[in-house]
Amino acid sequence: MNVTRTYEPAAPVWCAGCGHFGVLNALRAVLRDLELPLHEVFVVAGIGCSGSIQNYLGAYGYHALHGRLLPAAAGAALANPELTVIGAGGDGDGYAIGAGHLVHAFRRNVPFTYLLMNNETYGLTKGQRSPGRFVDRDPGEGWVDGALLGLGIPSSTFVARGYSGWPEQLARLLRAAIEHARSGRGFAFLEVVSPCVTYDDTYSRWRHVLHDVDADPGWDATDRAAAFRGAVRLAAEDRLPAGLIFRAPDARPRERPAPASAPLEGEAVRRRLRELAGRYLVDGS
Amino acid sequence: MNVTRTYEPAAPVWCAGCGHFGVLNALRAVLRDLELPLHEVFVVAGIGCSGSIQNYLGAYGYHALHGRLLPAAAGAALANPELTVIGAGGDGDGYAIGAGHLVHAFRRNVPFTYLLMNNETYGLTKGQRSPGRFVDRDPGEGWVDGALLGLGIPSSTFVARGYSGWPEQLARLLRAAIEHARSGRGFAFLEVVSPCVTYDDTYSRWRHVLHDVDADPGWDATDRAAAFRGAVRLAAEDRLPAGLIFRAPDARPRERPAPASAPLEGEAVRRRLRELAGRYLVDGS
Amino acid sequence: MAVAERVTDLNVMVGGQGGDGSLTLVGLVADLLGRRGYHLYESRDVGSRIKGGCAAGLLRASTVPRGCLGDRLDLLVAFDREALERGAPLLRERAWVVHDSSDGPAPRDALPPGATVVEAPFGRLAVRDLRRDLYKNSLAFGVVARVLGLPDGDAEQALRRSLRRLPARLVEANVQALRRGLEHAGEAGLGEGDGWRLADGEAGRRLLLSGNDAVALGFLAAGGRFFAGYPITPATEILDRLLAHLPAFGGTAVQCEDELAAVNMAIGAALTGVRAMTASSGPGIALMQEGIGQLGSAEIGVVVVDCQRAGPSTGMPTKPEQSDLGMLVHGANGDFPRIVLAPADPAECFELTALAVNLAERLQGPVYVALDQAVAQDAVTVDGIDLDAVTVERGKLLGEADLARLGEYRRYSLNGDGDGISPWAPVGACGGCHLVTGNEHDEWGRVSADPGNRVRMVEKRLRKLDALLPGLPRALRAGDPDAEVVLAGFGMNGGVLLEAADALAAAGLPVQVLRLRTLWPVLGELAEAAERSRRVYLVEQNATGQYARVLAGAGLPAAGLESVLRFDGRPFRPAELARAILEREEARA
Amino acid sequence: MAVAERVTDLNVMVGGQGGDGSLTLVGLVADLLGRRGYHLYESRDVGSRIKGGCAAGLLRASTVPRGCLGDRLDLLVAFDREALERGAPLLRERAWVVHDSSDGPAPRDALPPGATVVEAPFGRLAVRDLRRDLYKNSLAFGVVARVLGLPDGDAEQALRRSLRRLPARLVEANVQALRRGLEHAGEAGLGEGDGWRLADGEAGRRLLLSGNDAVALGFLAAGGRFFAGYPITPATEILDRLLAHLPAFGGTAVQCEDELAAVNMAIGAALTGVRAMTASSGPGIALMQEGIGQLGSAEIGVVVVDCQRAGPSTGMPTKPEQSDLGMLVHGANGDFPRIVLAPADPAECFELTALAVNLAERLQGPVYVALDQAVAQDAVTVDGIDLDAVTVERGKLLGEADLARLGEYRRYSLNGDGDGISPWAPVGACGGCHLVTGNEHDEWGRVSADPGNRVRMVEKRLRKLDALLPGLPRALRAGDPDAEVVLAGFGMNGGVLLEAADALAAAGLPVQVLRLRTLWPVLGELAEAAERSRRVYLVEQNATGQYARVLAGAGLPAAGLESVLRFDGRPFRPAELARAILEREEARA
Ligand SMILES: Cc1ncc(C[n+]2csc(CCOP(=O)(O)OP(=O)(O)O)c2C)c(N)n1
Ligand SMILES: Cc1ncc(C[n+]2csc(CCOP(=O)(O)OP(=O)(O)O)c2C)c(N)n1
Ligand code: SF4
Ligand code: SF4
Ligand SMILES: [Mg+2]
Ligand SMILES: [Mg+2]
Repeated sequence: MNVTRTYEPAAPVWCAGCGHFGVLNALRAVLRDLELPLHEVFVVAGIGCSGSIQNYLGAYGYHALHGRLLPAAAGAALANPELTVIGAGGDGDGYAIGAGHLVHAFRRNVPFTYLLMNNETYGLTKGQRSPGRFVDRDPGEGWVDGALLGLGIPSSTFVARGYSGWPEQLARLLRAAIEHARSGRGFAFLEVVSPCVTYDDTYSRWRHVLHDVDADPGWDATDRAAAFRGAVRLAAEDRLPAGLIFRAPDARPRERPAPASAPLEGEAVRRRLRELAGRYLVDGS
Repeated sequence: MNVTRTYEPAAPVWCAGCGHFGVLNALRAVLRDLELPLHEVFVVAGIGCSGSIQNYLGAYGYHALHGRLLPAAAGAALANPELTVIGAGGDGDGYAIGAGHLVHAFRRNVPFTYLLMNNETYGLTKGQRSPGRFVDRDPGEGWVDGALLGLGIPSSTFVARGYSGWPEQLARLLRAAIEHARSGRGFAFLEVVSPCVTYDDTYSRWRHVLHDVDADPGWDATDRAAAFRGAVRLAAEDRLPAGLIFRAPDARPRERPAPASAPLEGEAVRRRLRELAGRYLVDGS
Repeated sequence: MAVAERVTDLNVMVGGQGGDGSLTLVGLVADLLGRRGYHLYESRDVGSRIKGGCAAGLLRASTVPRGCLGDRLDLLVAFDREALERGAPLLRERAWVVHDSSDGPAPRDALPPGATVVEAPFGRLAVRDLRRDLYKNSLAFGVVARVLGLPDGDAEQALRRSLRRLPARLVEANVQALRRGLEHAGEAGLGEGDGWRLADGEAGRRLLLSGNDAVALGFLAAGGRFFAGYPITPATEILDRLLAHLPAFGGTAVQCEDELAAVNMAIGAALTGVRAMTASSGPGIALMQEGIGQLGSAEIGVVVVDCQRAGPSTGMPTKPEQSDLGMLVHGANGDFPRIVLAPADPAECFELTALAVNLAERLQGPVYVALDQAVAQDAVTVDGIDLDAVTVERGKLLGEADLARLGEYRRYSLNGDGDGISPWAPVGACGGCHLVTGNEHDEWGRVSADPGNRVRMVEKRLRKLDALLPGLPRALRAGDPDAEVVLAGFGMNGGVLLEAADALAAAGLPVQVLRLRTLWPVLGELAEAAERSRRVYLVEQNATGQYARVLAGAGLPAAGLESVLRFDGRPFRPAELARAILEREEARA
Repeated sequence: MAVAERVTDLNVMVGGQGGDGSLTLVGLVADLLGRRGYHLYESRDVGSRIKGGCAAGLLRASTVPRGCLGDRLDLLVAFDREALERGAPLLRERAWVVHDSSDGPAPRDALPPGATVVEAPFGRLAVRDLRRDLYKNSLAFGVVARVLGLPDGDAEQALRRSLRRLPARLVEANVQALRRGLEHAGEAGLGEGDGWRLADGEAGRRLLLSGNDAVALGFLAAGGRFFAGYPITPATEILDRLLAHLPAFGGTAVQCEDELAAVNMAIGAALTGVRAMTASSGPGIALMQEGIGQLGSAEIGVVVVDCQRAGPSTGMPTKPEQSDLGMLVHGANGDFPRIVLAPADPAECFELTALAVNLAERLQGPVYVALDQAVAQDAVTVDGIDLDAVTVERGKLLGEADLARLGEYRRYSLNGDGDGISPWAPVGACGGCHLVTGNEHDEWGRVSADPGNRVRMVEKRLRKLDALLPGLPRALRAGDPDAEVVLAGFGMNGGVLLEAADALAAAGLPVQVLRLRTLWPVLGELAEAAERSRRVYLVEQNATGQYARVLAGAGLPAAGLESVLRFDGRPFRPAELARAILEREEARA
């Protein structure tokens, strides 16, 4: 283990009471529990208040472009499957500008974890409504529910929602998500309700909005359609499911190439190159 | 009615047998049946083989950027609610590069029709797989099912699938979609299975894949969760629902401003401007 | 206490941690001085985070209008050590310093010997006596009001005005804090009527607004009725304002899912004949490049506002820069015409945005309004806004009656007036059905790759700019018209140039000032100035002299043009710029 | 029949409707002549649709290598009237025309009087006797083989080779068609061994590949192991090839959901130390601009291939242009360093792509490889590809052992070797943990807006290019080194310049040829040439002289530089270019 001195994790720049602290605490706890060496952890963050979480851990951190953390994280996970890649960003980042990539992250099911820190607002740009807003939403604007969206992509394998006010469940879900991804089963989506105390302080409301499905014996998290029906029913009562909403029972670890350890040169590479070039020979077969 | 001579609708550039002909025929038939004056119809097309359909009608046509027909169509529909706006594009256009806008079209529910001509391939760029591929899909790639996706956006109001090989149902669905949008109820999504005979000729297969839900008395198109369950069950048998999959029973026509008829100048405008400027007065209120 | 000093040009800085109210305190001072007829220039120096981090409000109040911050601070209110350290180097000899001594007194050696320091543990007092840190602003305001030499009653009124939307309980608590502050000032020997003797301001009904506010107003005034945007610093206020105000004008503003949606929604709206605009900053404008090329190719008029910030990429979101110029002038694939305007203050933001709306429809193409963070977000007093000067010019728009008179209608007609601009019918007009496409097309709008048609269409599109040249805003000139040295610039440097010119003249170097307002197409004003003078200094807020490069690319001989660049995220102060010029001139002498 | 003519440089065009097999027929001729040692240049003239529309295959086969199509056609195979009309003006006096007379005979007056015309109702015969329109190609091939003067057996072998993957039944049907074609030729008086007498070619084991094929190979050879792309004409083949071939090298290629995903996936991969590339054409590159700025700001090395097509916007997807240069050089917000290379043929596509992979990691920033549709998609024979010349240079990459030796590691260290390039650790390396961001940052990668740090970081980034200058590919020179007139260009005009120079020399105007290979940074080769010569003609495939503008922006004096522009979607033929130059020179004389 190298003892090179690297950057000092910074102190969070968040407002006191910001929900994002809960996410950070859970992440710290789970990384500690899993005993992952920090240099094998890669946190890919979005742009937003949420998008500074990578600075507080001491691992490798990348501050992606706004809305592009998913392709960046997928690129890293595909390039080096040994890494524990954790995407983390806001609801503006993931549900607005990043919605297309979210669809395809579910579809492609590349194994990494995505923590979507949903404070229902654009924190860093000072409190505009986000499409992820559920509490006090404008019916004329509709809303995006990442869990329902995930269920609606047939190849999704892990869909969960936590709440920064429920730290114990949150840590459990996060650990399950990271393990799902690390085992190669696929993309693990964990939305965390993480209120913005400055622009949209909804803390007092969530206890009543969230229904803990982990504690609900009637919730079958192995049945996509049942989970969907459960969520639709809750929504009709202005409520949302929290907990492990769905985990595909048939998700299997999948072998993937590891470009990061592929040889760049050498005889074998040469041979393959020559063979390939040979296909263009004018008088070749 | 002006009798100004305008452009001559072109002859389709599609390969003989292309599924897109079925879509064009349905569109022609429905526009004729609805007796809409052509100058009130605005067809916003994508880029792709599909994205030439606007050239064959004689109405107003816009060839949007690849993947951007949805925002362009929404902009037109919001600017002039009198228009009958019909978006039409491919599966590459709508499910790959345009997926983010599709999520938000469902969410925002701006009233216009979207015909997604799904040939499961990138026709114009010569046959790459598209994320909309269902038949012969690569399980490692997953797939996007626009109907399931639409059901997964809580504020969606109209989700249907037709097949260019079933012209009668297709015309019926298209008419229902256009009427849904024209009545101001919202965004009407109609995926049309429209095989590409040149790069992915699946014609022989669809009869067995599609389940006609319009003819299925057990299908409740007013129940989002039931429709979802139905589609998930069909998918488990490698089948897809065709017909009116879901129409929100509570979708109501919504009043919207009409920027296209808002005055640009005049005394009333002046007054409002003066009032607005007054708010910045240093010694104002 | 010091003898009352007469002031006509006041520079105030209030600094602390982000979110602790420094900006509110500056607002109170601005309100007081604005009502006395002072011209105001308000700015912020903040980080890209919501709370914490050093954050300062800056105010210049002067009896004559000044388009920028001044050189030296007259009053520094520092809520913490960092603010003190940042403000200290700018203090003038006889400045006042109001310092929050909660963490100890200010170290005097960093301050000018002639400065008067008032210490008070505002933060501690606020928490101890009033139970909330935020009250420290009202406390400090008491001291500041005394330094300004204003009647205590005026201060209380100002405070009440600023809090009028809060519950009475909170208002009274703040007023109580203000009174404690006044008391404290008294204890420190600063009685009512002590402090400065403020000169009379200029009477006048002025507006205090930011460039972004003015862009929104200009758009509304010019009949803009559709706006699509996505939040981004420092352009967000345009979206905010138009979301609030467009409905009253029968229009619609949309907060989109991203910038791609924004520009493409604007396209959809513009096609129906609704005047449309979008706004963003560098990263968002980069995303819009494909859409902007579409405006060029398909000939669709949309206004695109770029509130530039320090780049590259996410860069420094709250800091000004003028470093998107290469992208605005040369960005997107292929060749197409575009216009880039650069306003320098809110009055011009209003005027040029309104003009841009007209130009976009006349050009049938993209018209950029290029602000920078300072122009966009600094709030400046303007002497009213001239609604009468705004006209609605729709270019070659065809109504249904016009179409009825035509035998046939071709959207991209080549045989127009020779200016390349084809008459256009909005979608929905009876008799105007046509095809619009960003592919190369024939006159009817049908996709075509015919080589002859291609050449005609490219030339037609490029020719369009010529017809619009006469209507493009010319550079403004000031300073000594016969001077051999020209000081040129645009945007945030507008006011700085003028004041630096005064300073240079005073130092024996008369200069001519040329403030550009049309950046593209290049109007040749700088080339002309370069020809007639010994040297042109082109001041830009970027690292590579992007606009100098644009000019050279357009054929301006490089000889005689010298770039003066700044890219540390801070605006030039006039004296800094004057000094830089003097040094260069001396080095050459 | 005409007396056998000896040919050394053959230009063939086969035209019909898209999808009817013209390109297959050209491929057969190419195969036959390639095996005889001819150098080949194969091109397509097609529309952006799958079937229908005029589509032509073009082939030049010559005994010496030629990097472009020739001036005149020796053989035109026209399956319809449109193809005949397109090809006729290019026919040389003694050309052969093979015409499908299904819809009537060719009108002779459009053809040169000396041309020999072979008429046959190929389409009708194919449908009548063989029940499929596509057989007309094999029919026509019979006639063509006789025109070429080749043994019938060779033709049959070539046909069998090209169809080897089809079911035997289809192969035999085609062979039958070929035989019918040979018979028909015989009936028309063209027996075996009649037609041309082909000169011997040059022996050698050559590859026939397109620029896109070569880009993919170059990437693989340089150790590129991650590719992310999205289909777009004319760049799609790079994606196709790498999807097919990367797995065998342990790498991964991804067909992304869009270009934004493509560039950002490449970023994610590159951060882990995997050599990464993306490719697109103008519209997609426009979408990538924000990501490319991120490469500049966060210092991430990724290769970006732009296969340029006619713009603006969607433009003409299948037509070549060099009109993204302004975007490549000046696009995206803010100031950051980048490199733009421009290969002119497949051999160079291989070489420069491999180099770009090294440069990207050495620069830690974006390196563009700028092709155009012609360079990207035209297939050309090259004399093998030099795998030995490819080295893997990883710049200041740190391994874990290196990191272990360091006391501390700062990703954006300023105190490196003074070249602005900081040593970098790939994500995953023990001891190298760091933060990467596109915001302005300090040495550790922590977000910072400190003005002093800002200036240091901007300057550090811009300085990086200097260190790489010596390794950038220099211009290639040809022609008369003492000539007073210089013919300069790049990309698709590479071969044309050489041949036009020969023509000009023959016409009494000796010229020097300068073919640029590094477009940015500007290496000064053109400036030098301009200084030493009377006039430089810079040939570009765009409407506004984009590269001339780039050069002027970089300080090249405009005097003496003249743009020769073409933007109709067609390549220059050598004689056309020579004529254009002669006219200009004469106009000045
Ligand atoms: C392309 C682009 N558009 C817009 C922005 C401005 N921007 C910065 S953060 C942000 C949204 C923040 O909201 P969210 O993702 O929910 O994060 P939060 O701050 O709420 O944690 C936006 C729009 C940007 N940086 N880049
Ligand atoms: C930004 C951008 N990327 C890529 C392309 C190239 N392109 C043209 S059509 C197309 C996809 C066509 O597939 P689809 O949308 O399914 O339509 P189809 O041809 O199958 O009807 C693509 C990728 C483009 N025009 N613009
Ligand atoms: S503004 Fe909201 S989201 Fe941002 S740090 Fe503060 S509380 Fe958290
Ligand atoms: S390629 Fe496929 S999608 Fe395109 S026109 Fe032909 S059959 Fe239709
Ligand atoms: Mg948020
Ligand atoms: Mg398709």
